[in-house]
Amino acid sequence: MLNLSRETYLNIFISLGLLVFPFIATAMDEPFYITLATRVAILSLAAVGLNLALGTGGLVSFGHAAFFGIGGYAMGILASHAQTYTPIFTWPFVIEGTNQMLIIWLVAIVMSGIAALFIGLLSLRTSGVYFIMITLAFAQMIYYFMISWPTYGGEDGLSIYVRNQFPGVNTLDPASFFYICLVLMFAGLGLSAMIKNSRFGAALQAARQNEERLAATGIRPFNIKLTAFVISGMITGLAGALMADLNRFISPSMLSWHMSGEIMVLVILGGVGRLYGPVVGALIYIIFEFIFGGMTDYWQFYLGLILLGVVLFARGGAIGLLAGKARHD
Amino acid sequence: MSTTLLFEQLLNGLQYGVTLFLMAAGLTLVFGVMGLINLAHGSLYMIGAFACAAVAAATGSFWLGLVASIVAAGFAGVLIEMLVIRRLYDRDHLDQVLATFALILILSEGCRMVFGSFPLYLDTPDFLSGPVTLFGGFQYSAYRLAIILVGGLVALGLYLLITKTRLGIRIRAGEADREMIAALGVNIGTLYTIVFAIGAALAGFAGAMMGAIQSVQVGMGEPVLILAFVVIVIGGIGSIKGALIGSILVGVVDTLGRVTLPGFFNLFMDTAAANSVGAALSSMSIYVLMAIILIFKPEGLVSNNA
Amino acid sequence: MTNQPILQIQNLNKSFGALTATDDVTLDLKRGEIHALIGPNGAGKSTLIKQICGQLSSDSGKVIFNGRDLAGMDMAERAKAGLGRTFQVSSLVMEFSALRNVMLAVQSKLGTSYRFFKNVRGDKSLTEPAMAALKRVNLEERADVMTAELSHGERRQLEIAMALALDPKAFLLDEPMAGMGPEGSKKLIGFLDDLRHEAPILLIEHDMDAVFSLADRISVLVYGRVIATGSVDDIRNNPAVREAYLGSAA
Amino acid sequence: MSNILLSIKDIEVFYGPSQALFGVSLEVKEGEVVALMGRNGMGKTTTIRTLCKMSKPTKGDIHFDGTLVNKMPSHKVAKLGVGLVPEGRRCFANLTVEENLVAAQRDGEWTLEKVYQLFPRLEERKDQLANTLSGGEQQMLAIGRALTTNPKLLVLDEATEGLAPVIREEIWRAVKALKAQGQSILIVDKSLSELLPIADHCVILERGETVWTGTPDALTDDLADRYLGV
Amino acid sequence: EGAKIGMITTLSGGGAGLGVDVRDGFMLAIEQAGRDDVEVVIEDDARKPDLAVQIADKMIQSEKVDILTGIIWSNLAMAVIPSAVAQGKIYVSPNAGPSALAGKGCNANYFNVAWQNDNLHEAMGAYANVAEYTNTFILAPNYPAGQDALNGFKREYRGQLAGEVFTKLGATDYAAEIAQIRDSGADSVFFFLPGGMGIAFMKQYAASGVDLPVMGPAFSFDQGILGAVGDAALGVRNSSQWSKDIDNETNNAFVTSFQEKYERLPSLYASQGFDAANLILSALDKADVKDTEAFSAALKEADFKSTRGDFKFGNNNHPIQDIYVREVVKEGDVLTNKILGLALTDHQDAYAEDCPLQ
Ligand SMILES: Nc1ncnc2c1ncn2[C@@H]1O[C@H](COP(=O)(O)OP(=O)(O)OP(=O)(O)O)[C@@H](O)[C@H]1O
Ligand SMILES: Nc1ncnc2c1ncn2[C@@H]1O[C@H](COP(=O)(O)OP(=O)(O)OP(=O)(O)O)[C@@H](O)[C@H]1O
Ligand SMILES: CC(C)C[C@H](N)C(=O)O
Ligand SMILES: [Mg+2]
Ligand SMILES: [Mg+2]
Repeated sequence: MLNLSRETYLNIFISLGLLVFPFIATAMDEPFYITLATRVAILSLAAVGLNLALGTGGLVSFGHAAFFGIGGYAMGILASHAQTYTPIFTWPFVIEGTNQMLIIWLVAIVMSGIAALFIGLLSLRTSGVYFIMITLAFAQMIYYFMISWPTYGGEDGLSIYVRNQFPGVNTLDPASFFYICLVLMFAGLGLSAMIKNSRFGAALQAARQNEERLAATGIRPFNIKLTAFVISGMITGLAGALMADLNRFISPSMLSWHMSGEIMVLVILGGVGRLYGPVVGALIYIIFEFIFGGMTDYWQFYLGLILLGVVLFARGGAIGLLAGKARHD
Repeated sequence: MSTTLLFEQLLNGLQYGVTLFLMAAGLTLVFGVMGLINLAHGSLYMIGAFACAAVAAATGSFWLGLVASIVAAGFAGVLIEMLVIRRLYDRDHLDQVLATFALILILSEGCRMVFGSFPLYLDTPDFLSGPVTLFGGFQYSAYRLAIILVGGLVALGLYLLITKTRLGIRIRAGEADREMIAALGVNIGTLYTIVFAIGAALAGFAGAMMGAIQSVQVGMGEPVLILAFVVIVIGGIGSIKGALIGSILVGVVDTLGRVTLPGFFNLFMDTAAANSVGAALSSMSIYVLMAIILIFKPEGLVSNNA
Repeated sequence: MTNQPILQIQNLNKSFGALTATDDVTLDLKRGEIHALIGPNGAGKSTLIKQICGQLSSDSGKVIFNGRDLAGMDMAERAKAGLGRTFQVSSLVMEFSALRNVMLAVQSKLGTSYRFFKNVRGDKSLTEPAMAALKRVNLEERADVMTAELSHGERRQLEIAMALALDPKAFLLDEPMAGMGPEGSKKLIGFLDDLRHEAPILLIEHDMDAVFSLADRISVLVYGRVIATGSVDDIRNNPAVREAYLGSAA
Repeated sequence: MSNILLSIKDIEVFYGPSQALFGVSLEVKEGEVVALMGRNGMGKTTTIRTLCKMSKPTKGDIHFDGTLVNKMPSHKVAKLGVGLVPEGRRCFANLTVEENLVAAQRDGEWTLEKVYQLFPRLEERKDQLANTLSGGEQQMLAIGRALTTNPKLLVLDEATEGLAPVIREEIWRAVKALKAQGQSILIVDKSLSELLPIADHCVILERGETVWTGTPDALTDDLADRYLGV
Repeated sequence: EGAKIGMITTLSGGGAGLGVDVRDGFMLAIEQAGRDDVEVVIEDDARKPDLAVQIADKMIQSEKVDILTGIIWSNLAMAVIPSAVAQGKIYVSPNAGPSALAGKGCNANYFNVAWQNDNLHEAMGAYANVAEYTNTFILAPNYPAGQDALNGFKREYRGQLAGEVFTKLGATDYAAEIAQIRDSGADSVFFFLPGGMGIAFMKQYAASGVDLPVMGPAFSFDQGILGAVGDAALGVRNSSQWSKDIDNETNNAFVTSFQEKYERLPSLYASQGFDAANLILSALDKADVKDTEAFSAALKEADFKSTRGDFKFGNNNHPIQDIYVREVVKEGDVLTNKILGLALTDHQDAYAEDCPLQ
């Protein structure tokens, strides 16, 4: 008999639920539910990225919208050039746009990784609240930069009229695109689970709790944290590219502090540092928005009450409520 | 730029800074002392403005409105502290972020339920509503000048309160070790409620003062909140002096950026493009300022208490 | 060759504003010895340790370790170079079990902190050496207890276990006896007595029973200056030291 | 016969799910010095934390100065007259020495001047921030800080830890002087040679339980070996 | 035949007043029509483009609406409309009219019942010439409608510019801009600042002691703004395609019934909402909404009674209409606008010729 914790059962249940969801939605003749589920998967992935930095590494980044947005713009820029058949630049060599998801993802991951490296290098000199704020600062800079850059729509954003392509899959079919996103979400979850239990993960958790000790044992906390921050940014960047593809629209609001806050709320709502915390957070948020948003103008009032209830009475987020305290080794 | 323009812009920056200071002071106290990230601080600003507008409309007196703003925001602060915040002190920052984010939603939407979505009317008192002539015929809004003076007085008062009184010492002691100061016989619960209420009242006061020159509407606190955070981080968390320096720095940089950058870009761009690039970059400027300060002084400008 | 000191501290200085915490300190640590560093509270002993292991930067002076000048190296690099230290106030990873704290030191020693995939739990190359280190400080029974739940004294033991697991070339121990009960102190004395043969120890301690029974040499720091270095007897009988530090403990 | 100042009866305490105290009892009479002893991790600090209401007992009673304090918050117990010098000092890091001393000051004979007399070192450093003090200086500060609350019962948890012998002597001298003035004291310390001569009573804990109570003379080598390992 | 209409509009935040007015005007018309086969679903976009995009998706996929409407802000419009019409939905704009959708980007399924963004500003530019201003300082928020606004003004205005400034959308403090105005040597100020922005600007302007005449589109002086600004707005000139004192049957009935129902005066936004609903209703009488082509043809006929009197669509599905100059006056205790005269007659926007539609 396997000795699985309640949390594991919960995780399995959610995963299966998501896997069969398109069939349910189709049976109910509600294709829009698939779009909602896709949004859950994408936001989850974004939050999985943040959770690695924030939950495991204690790096409370209030600027992850930067990576989310960079991922989004990677898609927007490449696809818009592909859409108009104009190269992105021609000098010193020619770079063309593309509508291939695989290439877009790669670019999104690389670009957000580079941004995370740069932001991390400068930000990780600070800690605590100062870190929160300096990451916010960098995200805001990128936000305002995109606003001021008219080539890609400035403040108004950029519409892409058709979804990008994935070899062998009809991405315009909502269910197919959903499964693409879901697979990536699972990949993100798997990766972050492995990292957490690895030697790197041990060092990262130690860096969160006691940097001085980590340094005194001979591991440089800065490098550990920077690595984690970059991986985290790359995951969130990928999610950004997917989100752009889902909406077929990108704008600087993907880069705004509201977005950073929202990703963070998802993580905390679900349960910081819990593997499925981001997924549960995204599920609750989207379901709530959908159900109550339709019922009352003041739905955010009730959302506020629920969030408050979760914090006050469910320590460790919704997962903490459903599956009990995190197990420490 | 002519010197009178420069001077006027400096005054504007100063006035903006002083307003930010009123917000930032409460935030930095609550944050520094109780270790609490209070995102709902902006909502208290909004509550102050609404209270002032409502009372001023009912009684016709701006001054009563101003008193109401302090009372209402302070009272809301006490209530919030006792019902919610109190349970969050020993939680980590993230729970606080989520809870106070929830409070924003509740307070904003609650306010909208009560007052509706339209901006409220709030006018400055008559004798401050016009311009004053300073020197050499230079005119400036009397009301803004009054804000600068009042803000300066509040800053001084707060500084003395925190550094020179036993209350201030205890507040800071609680900042270092809450459990220990309680074990020495100080009622930390009440102390925190007081601090929170002071912060809330200051925010409400700021909201009322600004409400009279801007507009009173739901969500008005949020942009100010983010800037107030920028301010306290630049200044060094928990430091009243830092908050003051940070506020004025942010106020002046923001104001000057807004007027000089578009002109600068206009030198080599057409007006519309220069305007939009300049405007965006000037919004960026305070974040650049913050990043630079934190890179060189990771604990802010004034890194310990006072 | 063997008697070439492993650690040489040359003219080290550190001031905090107007206060000179360490003032032109020169001393060394030879292989196989315990060199005790004593002195009144606030004399600068911990400051010196921090300077040696890179937690504080020095105003001037040199630290030469194992033939290498440590200038420009940060704390982690110096730890890797073989300086194993304990903190005066325990500094541990509180949400890790005792064992995982020590495993961290083991993985650092193995230089494998950038492995992302293998699960550390049940990874024998980490757990076995870590367990061994815990055993040496008699903490093996508490291996799976979270550090936050350990008592003060147990945390002190864990500090030492972590230093051991690094297998350092020299130990810098800042008041290891502090917080250990009488029994614990006794055991620790016996343990350090043997440990010096694995790697020499620079020992800060206010427990004079421990210092007098363990030290090969003693240096006395007062107001940041080394006022005397010598054998146990030299120091015990040094009137300046008696007055500044020992009192009737001599 | 003097009054009972503190009486702890059969308290049990948990840290989360794990139980730390299983039945600790002790008494301190007015003017008495009581030594609380036991090996590492046996529950001495937890007993003290519970007395100061930093931890809550799930069972048992604590009476201080005639009042049942089980349900009282920390600060009220302190105001009744419990002055704590905690394990690990816990000075207010961001306050100066002098601010630390006045933060919780209450009227009584222990004034700032008297504390400075007891520890001249503190006066020298009175404007320095506490987090930059050396360990020993911090220890003095912690004692001074407890004294300025003018407690009826002074509680010292490892107050001489990490102190230089001369200072330690000073502190023991101070403790003796306090005792001579009739100050009641509950004390945890590992150096028995200094502790036993001034203690009126000893209480020994093992695994969270009171296992022995008696006068220092009654503490035979045998008992000491069994419970304290010396 | 019945229809399902999805309204995405701004009901919270700084721009909420506008959305509320559009919604109320729209619903008033639906109610008056008394049809129970027309269903309207309304959602708040909070002035966030990404939110608007998501709501549009939901309305199209889940609510399966036939017609979309309601968007106030051009930046949101640009995010939603192109993809909605590409999916074969009809979009009827009661407000936002960005230039990008009026020229080359026009679409047979996209109609604007209000105006093309530039229109009112063009009228004000024309008025500035009449008023003989020669050195005007112009000001607008930095977003598509703001750029359209200044372009519109400059298109007609013949004098010089004392300064041209873009502010942040949603900004509430204009001290810096007012200082620039003071220093610029201008003889007049033109500003486009809708909603809360306009309130803040006017109050601060009044307190600053700068006493140059100000003018602007009706957006800067609508009914919602006037009350908050107070007497400082008295006498200010502004341009509008609608005013409550336009004297025709539809309008009089509209103003009375709106006031009765909502206990406040209608603004131009309310009239636009009202007109949008009536336009849709008129087309529903003629064609099946599922037959997109027939339905858009029916819309294009604009066979409804507009509150503005004459109303027709140009080739690009934007109005060709009269634009008035109004003055802020006091009626009893209430500040409101009164028509002074016509600024532009049968005016069509400048982008229409680029539009391939007939
Ligand atoms: N960061 C700092 N800023 C200012 N002064 C400091 C700082 N750190 C230490 N000091 C001062 O330097 C002196 C030496 O401190 P240190 O901690 O090295 O003493 P120590 O010898 O270890 O004492 P103890 O035996 O009590 O631990 C003390 O007077 C202390 O107050
Ligand atoms: N915060 C805590 N959480 C969980 N368990 C704890 C905590 N603090 C102490 N304990 C446990 O409670 C028991 C008693 O600890 P306590 O600190 O009271 O011992 P002590 O007698 O003071 O020991 P020492 O002499 O080492 O200070 C120990 O088993 C310890 O592991
Ligand atoms: C005038 C407004 C209120 C809005 C503007 N027409 C826009 O498109 O954004
Ligand atoms: Mg020390
Ligand atoms: Mg203890």
